[in-house]
Order: sequence, then C-alpha cells, then structure tokens
Amino acid sequence: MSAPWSAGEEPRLLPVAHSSDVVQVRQLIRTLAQECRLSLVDQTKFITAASELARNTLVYGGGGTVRAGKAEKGGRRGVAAVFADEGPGIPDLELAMTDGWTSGGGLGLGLSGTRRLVDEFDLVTEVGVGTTITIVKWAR
Amino acid sequence: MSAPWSAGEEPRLLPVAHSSDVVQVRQLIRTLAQECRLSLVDQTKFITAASELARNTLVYGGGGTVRAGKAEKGGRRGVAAVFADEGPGIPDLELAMTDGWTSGGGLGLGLSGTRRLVDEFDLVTEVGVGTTITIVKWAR
Amino acid sequence: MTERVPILRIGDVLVVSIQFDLEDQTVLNLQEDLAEQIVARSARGVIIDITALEIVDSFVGRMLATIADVSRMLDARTVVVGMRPAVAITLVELGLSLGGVDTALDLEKGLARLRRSAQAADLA
Amino acid sequence: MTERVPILRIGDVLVVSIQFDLEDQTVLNLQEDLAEQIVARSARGVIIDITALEIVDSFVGRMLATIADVSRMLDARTVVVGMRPAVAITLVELGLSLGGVDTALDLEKGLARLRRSAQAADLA
Ligand SMILES: Nc1ncnc2c1ncn2[C@@H]1O[C@H](COP(=O)(O)OP(=O)(O)O)[C@@H](O)[C@H]1O
Ligand SMILES: Nc1ncnc2c1ncn2[C@@H]1O[C@H](COP(=O)(O)OP(=O)(O)O)[C@@H](O)[C@H]1O
Repeated sequence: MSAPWSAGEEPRLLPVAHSSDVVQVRQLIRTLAQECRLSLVDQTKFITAASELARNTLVYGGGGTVRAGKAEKGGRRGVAAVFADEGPGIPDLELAMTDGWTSGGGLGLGLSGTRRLVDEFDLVTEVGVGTTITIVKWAR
Repeated sequence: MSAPWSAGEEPRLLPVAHSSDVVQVRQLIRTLAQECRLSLVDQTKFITAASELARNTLVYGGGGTVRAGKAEKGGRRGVAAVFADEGPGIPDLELAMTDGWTSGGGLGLGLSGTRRLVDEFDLVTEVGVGTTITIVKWAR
Repeated sequence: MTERVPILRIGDVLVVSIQFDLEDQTVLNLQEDLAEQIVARSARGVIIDITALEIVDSFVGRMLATIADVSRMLDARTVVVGMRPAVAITLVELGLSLGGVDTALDLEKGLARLRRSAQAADLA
Repeated sequence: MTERVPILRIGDVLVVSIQFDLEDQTVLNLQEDLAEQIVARSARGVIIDITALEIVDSFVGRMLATIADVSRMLDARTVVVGMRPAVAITLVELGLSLGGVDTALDLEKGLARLRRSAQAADLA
C-alpha cells in the first residue's frame, strides 16, 4: 500500500535518529490529527500508534524516517503516517505481530496493539533491507 | 555477535565449575561495572543478569567459563560478559526464552529476565555442542 | 542530556506531576529517582499525576506498572491519578490494562485513598 | 563446606541479617534452618534484613518468597527489610515482583509491623 496522501498536500518528513525525535513525531502527528478533525479518542489512538512505531523504527530499525500528512480515499479524509527504516527487517512477521512477543525487552504490544488502534495497517519488510509500515486513521 | 571488547583491554577469564565460582563472577562483574561507571541501577541490573547466566552455565551447561571486560562500540563504552559452556545446548530456544519456562526446577526467568536487564543479548546454542551467551550494558 | 521530572512531597507521600511529553530516557530516570526517594524519604505512598498527558503508550504504561510493583516492594503504595478517558480506552485497545495499578480520578482522591490505606495498615 | 547464616532472636521474632554474597547452597541452608527454628522456638515472626545485599537474583528472590510461604504455614509472618531501590527495580524487570512477600524499609519498621500484626492476631 502506498499512503493515500491527499492531492496537493505535501506530507511532512521527520528523521527518527534519536530518542527526542520520537517526541517530535508525536507532536507532528498530534497537530495533523487535530487538523484532520479526528475525534479526541481517535487522535489519542493515532498518536499512540505513531509513538509505538516511531520507537520501533529507532530501536529495532536502527533509525529511519516518518512521513506524515493528510490522507484521502473514496471521499474519506484522515491522516496517514509512513515509518521507514533500512534496518534488519523482520524475519518472522507472524511471530512479531503476536501480542506479547518481543525480540528485545519490550512488552511485545507495539505491532499487534498498533494494528488495533488504526483503520489501515500495512507492513512491508525484507530481511537485510528494512521495514516500512503505513498506518491511516479516517475521520468519522 | 562477538563481544565488542575495548581495544587494548584484555577481558578477564573465570572458570564456572563450582557454586562458589558464581560468587566470584558476581564480584568480578561488579568491579568492572563500577570501573565502567555504570549507574548504580545499571550495575545492579548487569550483576544480576551475570549471576543468572553464570548459574545456568553451571547447572545446565555442566560448567564452563565467563570472559568479562570493558566494551566499546560506536563511541559508547560499557561492560560485556560472555558465558560459554560445552554442555547439551538448548533444543528449543523460543521456549527457553519464554518467561516462566524451565526444564529444571527454576523459575524460568533467567534467560527472559536477563534479556530485559541488559542492552545487548546474544545467544548461540547447538544441541550436543554447547551454549554461548554474550551480554553488554552501555554506560549512559 | 535528558530532563528529570521533579518529585514533590506531601507528608509521607511523594507526588509526581508529569507536565510534558517525556523522552524514554526521562521516563527511566523518573522510575529510578522515585525508587530512590521512596527509601530516602521513607515514603508510604506515591501519586503519579498524568492529567497533562495526552497519550500513554506502552513505554509509559510499562513505567506506571513498574513503579507500582517497585514501590510495593519498598513498602509504599502507588496511585495513578488524572488518566484521561481517551487514554484509558487506548491503553485497553493497545492490550495494556494495567491490572496491578491503582487509579483515582484526581490528586485529592488519590491522597484520600493513600490516607485510608495507611490507617488500615496501622490497625492491621 | 558451605557457610551458615546466623539466626538471632528478639522476643518471639527471628532475625536474619545477610551480610555477604551467599552461595546458592548457603541460601538453601538458611531456608531450612529458618523453618526449623520457627518451630523450635515458637517464633511468631521472621525478619530478613537484606540491607547489605547489592543484588538479589532469581535464586535469592525465590528463597525470600519461599521463606514467606513456609513461615506462613508455620503460623509466623515474614517481613523482608532493607531492600535497596536498585534491587527492587531489577527484581521487577527480571519478572519477580515478590507479590507474597511483605516488606518494610528497615529493621525497626519491620519489628513494628510484626508487633502490630501480633496484637491484631491476639485480638482476633
Ligand atoms: N522496524 C523494525 N525493524 C526490525 N524489527 C522490528 C521492527 N519493528 C518491530 N520489530 C520486531 O518485532 C518485534 C515486536 O515488536 P513490538 O510488537 O513493537 O514489540 P516490542 O517493541 O515490545 O518488542 C520486536 O521485538 C522486533 O523484533
Ligand atoms: N547454558 C545452558 N545450557 C543448556 N540449557 C540451558 C542453558 N541455559 C538455560 N538453559 C535452558 O533454558 C531453560 C530456561 O532457563 P532460565 O530462563 O534461566 O530458567 P531457569 O534457570 O529457572 O530454568 C532452562 O531450564 C534450561 O533448560
């Protein structure tokens, strides 16, 4: 899935190279989610999802980028974010998407939990090449 | 992963053949962790991790060795320890890494818990050949 | 360089009010500072006020659970106050129900909770 | 040859102060000695002082939990005192929250706790 960016709106690009960048990502996503008029609960869910994925990009992907912006598809409007890294990739996706499974010292809720928090979730990964995750939340 | 020993620093070698050796390992690791200026909490976490792994080397690996010393990677400094035995190896690593799983009468927290206590954790095992576990904690 | 969250004291209760979006390292520092202060000040209770927090992700959620466990081992009780409804919904959906974490609506109710439990302990 | 940790008595409370890094066998001996002494001396309480312990790994953590369970079955209460903050954090992260183990900050508070609970029991 390529992110369904709204026509004429340029998504913003942020680096994810340091722990403080994760804070920046949350702030950017928050602004976008408000502009797209997501409900308060949906804003909260989407920012939380972005926070989980940005941390994974940093910790497991060895750093990368986030692109985030307004999205549009079939008359619906919302906000999309793409987390990309050129890290080790995920060898066993099934396992990684399992609640509670972590290869590090995490809680193993980032991927599985995030998927529950968003409307669209797409994950492309290749061992040795990297991981790209796209999430979208639509305004209701 | 081979341990990222600091250049010019020889890691110390200790045998793990008797219950009293586990005490020695804790003491050596404690000295190193202090020299590397880990925070008090990080020292405590790393010594505890080493204690768990040294006991496993003794109890499950039938004895072996610990090499421990200062570590360095990408500008970060810390302490590393390698626990090696030529014991039976671990047939099902996924299972052994699960919180609460033990083949003996343990609590099954040694491997899974240790991974949470350190910054880097690498485990190589082969049935009939042995087990080697490398852990690193970086000074913050 | 990471910031540190200030820890206030009201009687034998430590109060932490998280006022801004925390970096992960700051979260870990807070955890360690609190454990140290519980012992140093013989605190019987800890209140973590998250009224200002717009989101609690799994990292911060885990800190709350850890602080609750650690403080119990140091003979203090932790109450988390001010959790927003949207945060509660999100945490549950994320899969983190914080079963072991005691909560109250606001600081006042949190303090009252700790006071009652201290009385109960003195009677026990 | 393994060492044995001395067990002191204050009234009907047994007090064990662990002063050095224990070998596993010494930990097991202590567990057995305590169970025996609780019965032999009709003790109502046990205090294990771990102030001097820089680390508590899963082996020692398990001993603390076991002693708490065993003493309860022998009608005595165990209080662990002097746990360092860094030890509490490490135990929680290790996955051992010692839910069934009662704690107090120091020996004095531990003794007071046992005294109160003995009074409560005498009234009951
Ligand atoms: N960007 C990534 N690159 C490589 N591996 C990843 C990435 N994101 C997640 N993973 C893998 O998936 C596992 C599960 O991730 P997650 O559900 O977020 O849990 P946690 O972050 O607590 O480990 C991680 O432990 C890691 O092994
Ligand atoms: N060095 C080793 N050699 C062989 N097996 C091991 C080794 N270390 C751990 N194991 C296996 O992994 C299991 C889990 O270990 P651990 O998590 O430390 O729990 P515990 O020590 O309580 O059993 C052990 O019960 C054992 O079967």
